Amino acid sequence: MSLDVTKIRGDFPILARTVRGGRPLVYLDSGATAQRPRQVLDAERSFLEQHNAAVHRGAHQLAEEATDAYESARARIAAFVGADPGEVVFTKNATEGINLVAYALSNASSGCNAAGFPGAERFEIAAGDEIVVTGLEHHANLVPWQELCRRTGAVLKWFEVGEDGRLDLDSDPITPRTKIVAFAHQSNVLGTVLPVEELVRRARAVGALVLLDACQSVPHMPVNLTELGVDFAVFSGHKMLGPSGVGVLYGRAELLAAMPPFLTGGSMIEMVRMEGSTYAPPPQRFEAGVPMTSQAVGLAAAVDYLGEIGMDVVHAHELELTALAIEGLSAIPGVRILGPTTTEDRGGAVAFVVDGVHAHDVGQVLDDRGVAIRVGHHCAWPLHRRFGVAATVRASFHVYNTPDEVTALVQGVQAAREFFGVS
Amino acid sequence: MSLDVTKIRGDFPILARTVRGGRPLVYLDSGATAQRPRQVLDAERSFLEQHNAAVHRGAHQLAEEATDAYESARARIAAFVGADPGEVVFTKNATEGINLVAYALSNASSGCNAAGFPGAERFEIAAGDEIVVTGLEHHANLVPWQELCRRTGAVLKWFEVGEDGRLDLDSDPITPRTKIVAFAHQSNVLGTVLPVEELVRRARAVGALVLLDACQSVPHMPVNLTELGVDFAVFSGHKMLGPSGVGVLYGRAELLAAMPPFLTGGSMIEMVRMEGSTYAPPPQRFEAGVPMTSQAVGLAAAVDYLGEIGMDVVHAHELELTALAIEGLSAIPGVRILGPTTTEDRGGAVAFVVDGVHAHDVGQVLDDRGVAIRVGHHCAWPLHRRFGVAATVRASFHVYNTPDEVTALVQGVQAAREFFGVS
Amino acid sequence: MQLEQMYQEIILDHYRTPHGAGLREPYDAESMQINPTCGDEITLRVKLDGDTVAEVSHETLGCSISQASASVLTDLVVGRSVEDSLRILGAFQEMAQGRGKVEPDEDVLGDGVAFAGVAKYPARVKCALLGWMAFKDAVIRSERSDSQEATA
Amino acid sequence: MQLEQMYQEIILDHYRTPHGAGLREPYDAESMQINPTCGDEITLRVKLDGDTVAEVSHETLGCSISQASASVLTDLVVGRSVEDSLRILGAFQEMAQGRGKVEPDEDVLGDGVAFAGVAKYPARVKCALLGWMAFKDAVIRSERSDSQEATA
Ligand SMILES: Cc1ncc(COP(=O)(O)O)c(C=O)c1O
Ligand SMILES: Cc1ncc(COP(=O)(O)O)c(C=O)c1O
Repeated sequence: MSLDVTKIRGDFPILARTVRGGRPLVYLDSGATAQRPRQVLDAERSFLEQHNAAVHRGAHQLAEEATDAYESARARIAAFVGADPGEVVFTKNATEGINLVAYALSNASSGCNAAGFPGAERFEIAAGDEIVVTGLEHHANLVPWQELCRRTGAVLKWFEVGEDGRLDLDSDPITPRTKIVAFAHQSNVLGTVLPVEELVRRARAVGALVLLDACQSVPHMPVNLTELGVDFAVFSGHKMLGPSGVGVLYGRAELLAAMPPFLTGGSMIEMVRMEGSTYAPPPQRFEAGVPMTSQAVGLAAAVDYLGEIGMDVVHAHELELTALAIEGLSAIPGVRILGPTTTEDRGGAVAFVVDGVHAHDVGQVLDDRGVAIRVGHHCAWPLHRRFGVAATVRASFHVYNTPDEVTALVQGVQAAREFFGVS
Repeated sequence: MSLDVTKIRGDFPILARTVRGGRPLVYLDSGATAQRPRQVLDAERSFLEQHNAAVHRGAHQLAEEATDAYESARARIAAFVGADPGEVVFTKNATEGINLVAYALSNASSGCNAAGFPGAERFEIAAGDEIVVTGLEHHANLVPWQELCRRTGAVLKWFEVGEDGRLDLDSDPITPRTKIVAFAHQSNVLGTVLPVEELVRRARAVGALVLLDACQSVPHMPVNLTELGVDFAVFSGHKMLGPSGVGVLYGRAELLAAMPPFLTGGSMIEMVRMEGSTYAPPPQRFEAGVPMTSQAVGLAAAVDYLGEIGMDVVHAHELELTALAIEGLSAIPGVRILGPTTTEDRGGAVAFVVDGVHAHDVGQVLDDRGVAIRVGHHCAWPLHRRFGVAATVRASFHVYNTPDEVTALVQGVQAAREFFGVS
Repeated sequence: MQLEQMYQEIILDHYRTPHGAGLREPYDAESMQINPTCGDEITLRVKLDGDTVAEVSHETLGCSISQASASVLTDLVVGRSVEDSLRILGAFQEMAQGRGKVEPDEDVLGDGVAFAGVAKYPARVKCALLGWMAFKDAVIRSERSDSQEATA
Repeated sequence: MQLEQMYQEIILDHYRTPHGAGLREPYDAESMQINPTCGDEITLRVKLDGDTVAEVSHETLGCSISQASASVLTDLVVGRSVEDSLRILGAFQEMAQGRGKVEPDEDVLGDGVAFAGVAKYPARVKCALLGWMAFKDAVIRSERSDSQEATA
């Protein structure tokens, strides 16, 4: 049930290093990118030293082994999120996954591209159609939709965020013209977990598609995409102890089968002539070119690692740290936490401002003490504007963090107030 | 001048393994994907064990170090191909790079997207405009243009390939309506090196853009993109002893500055509001989301490794092997080599057919002897049709291959003829 | 040598003198299948006599495995009921995709058991199945046109 | 402690009582600059008197470094010729981007030398330069509108 953090920390080589003249590294920036255990590094390296070859292309033994490793990775990652292997498309990151769906919509609308995919009209989007997001999205789940609107004349609408950092469900902009509702499972700034079930229900009621940005949930809690009933979901390897350069687009099998391609080129074709081409079934249709083979293998090792600990245990551990951080930070005068101040429907990202000390300056004092957090708008600029601040300090946790590290954070914030003379 | 292959082979752990019941691995499939030296594996691992963090986002020490490593990688890779760091965009593979340019063209044409980029009209493309490729392109440099034509009503035209595997320059389809001329520097099947200078001249004469698919040249010969005078070029890390999951789009600085974005999301923005966004200057504008950080670091190590050997030495070595292969294979009755049979304007890919034995069957016999080659259309299906064959056998070389391995190839092809009773 | 495991004599025999080779008229349905990784093609025709597979003919541009497989297929299904032939197809497919771990039933598969060795080479499984996929598709098409006639 | 290297007393003083803070009228040109990584903003106005920088005023929403830098900038350029002020800007930028390896000239940079410590923190260099970029942009704008008047 509980977790042996000391043992886990031993798996992460980088946590043994020191920064800024000998201070132990306190890494509280896993919301940006997580660190990797030896098990993941070893899996990738042993693949590269033993089995590396182009997948799905060669007939020699290495090519067979590489293909097996790649497809086994797909199957294990699919199982980790309750999906079928055929529903998992490898992308370079979550951002590409969202762009893929956004471009597939405009590609389906530029007529002939959809030819040959029965059901592709499901993706057609016309001027005046609507796309719904929320006011707390990461830029990755906002800008691609703005650009889709530019390309097609569709209109972007959004749920507002309440003062408590929860979605204002009364601001619901969903109408019968809504084509897709795209939202974060968990805010990367506030930690808020969104009411997926309710949002899916409302989208379904008007026949809209649903895309879940699971970047901050899949790495931190048990997630079963099939049970959540969403149509698409994305997440990134580097936030879940896996490699950079690999992410996942999940799509319900029947939707992927009907969806026109996005990136085109080798390995995604059925037949190519100079005059025109036809395309392979999913997931291949969406994986053009030589893929991130060793990275997929590394991500599967990360999933194995997390699965062995148990995602419920991971989540409980992070919520424990979150509770400590909220408690410690709230006790400091002039510190204001943005977002929920209980652990209910919440994950382990804690963003705050310190009256009279700019986030950058807080971050600098923390960095000087070896505490690595993130400052700025965390790629959620509209959300920061909504709260009337340019920048916040954000601490975020993963399986390797300890209560002592939370204490170091809290003490560092106090030190920042003292240094800038606001205490 | 000459190259110590034994020493080099010692750097590649995978070359020490055996296949198919104890046979030494003879890896002649580097045209599909190359193997990686310890130096590349170590560079990536030490980055991950010491400096891993999100780049361009954090203010803590690890984030600084990671950003430095990433940008230093960009600078070294740029220098390797005679470019400025600001002209190097990291993509997941070459395929993404070509798609990026193809989508930028249609994005520039969907009006408002170009707003704010002076000179973006350079990229606008209209129905009836023309795109020129060649008959020997890899699917990666064909299908994205077919799809661009579908989206915009532009028309695809191409240079024909002669019986000798050279471009038929008399079949020139370039007209004043040509927007872009896209072609391979070196054919991945025939080994033919295309006359870049002449093609650039013809494109310039009508004001067309030029995109060079340098996937098979940059890994194997000295290439200076600035001197070649092309507008865009792409190549992939995994074919040049570097990691999978990373590629490069080169673009002339002034063109990248004027080009609208493709993938959108975090880290490529200037300012984001719910109502709309503006974008960062290149190369950031084209690198949405958390990038392939450790992969860029690995690719820079590969470039250092190749640079230390010297690309002229690498090229000379590969041509020596190519000459041996052409000689040995030509001596076998019933073997027909597709493409140039001298080493003039040619690189180290040798494709052939064996009368009476299908390529798959030749490949199987070779595999049984530990010789890994590729069979099929090698993602150049139209080229195979042009030569009236469904599939060829392709051997391709890199710096670690030896004359003995070429002998093993030749003997294996003879064995295949014997096995199938055609000798 | 492992090669002989894949290229058993039976396979080489069928490859050298393939049964059903050459497209024939008349036929009820035709299917063209292609292997996207290597470009191999098969065109296969089926003629039914009531519920019985009366004739199979094919033109195969492909490797020894795909040609031999189409030949064995012809032997195995001609004269059988459609239902039986699809059962045989299922058994063949199970063996071919079984990675060498599925014990084939010679009573059902006849010469087809020779392809058990191919199952150990994942890249060749598609070659072995190419003709069978064409057969399945052709049967489905002929049934579809049947039912169209029935409702017409 | 390394902190004091970055946050020298001079910087903290300017931060607490910034010179030129608060936008003033009249002015010849205004520039708004933003730091895309953290969202900090500065609006800066320049009033020229012939070839001399007569007044600089600014409103800075940002960290101590960006505020102090705008304050120091005001001190350094007001009363100088445009040419001089751009030379100072060049020296400041060189120091700020010098990774702590460029020895600053106190005669040119005055209180600006205090920012030498910031140069060791690449992520903060943009903060130190934000005001200077706004100043440069404003000067360019005022010259542009000048020449428009001249040609009008
Ligand atoms: C000539 C050529 N172009 C493009 C590509 C595509 O490269 P990638 O699959 O790495 O995107 C390849 C390799 O597969 C190639 O050989
Ligand atoms: C909620 C959320 N969505 C999307 C992203 C984008 O992920 P990536 O940059 O890996 O594509 C992130 C992380 O940066 C995130 O936290």
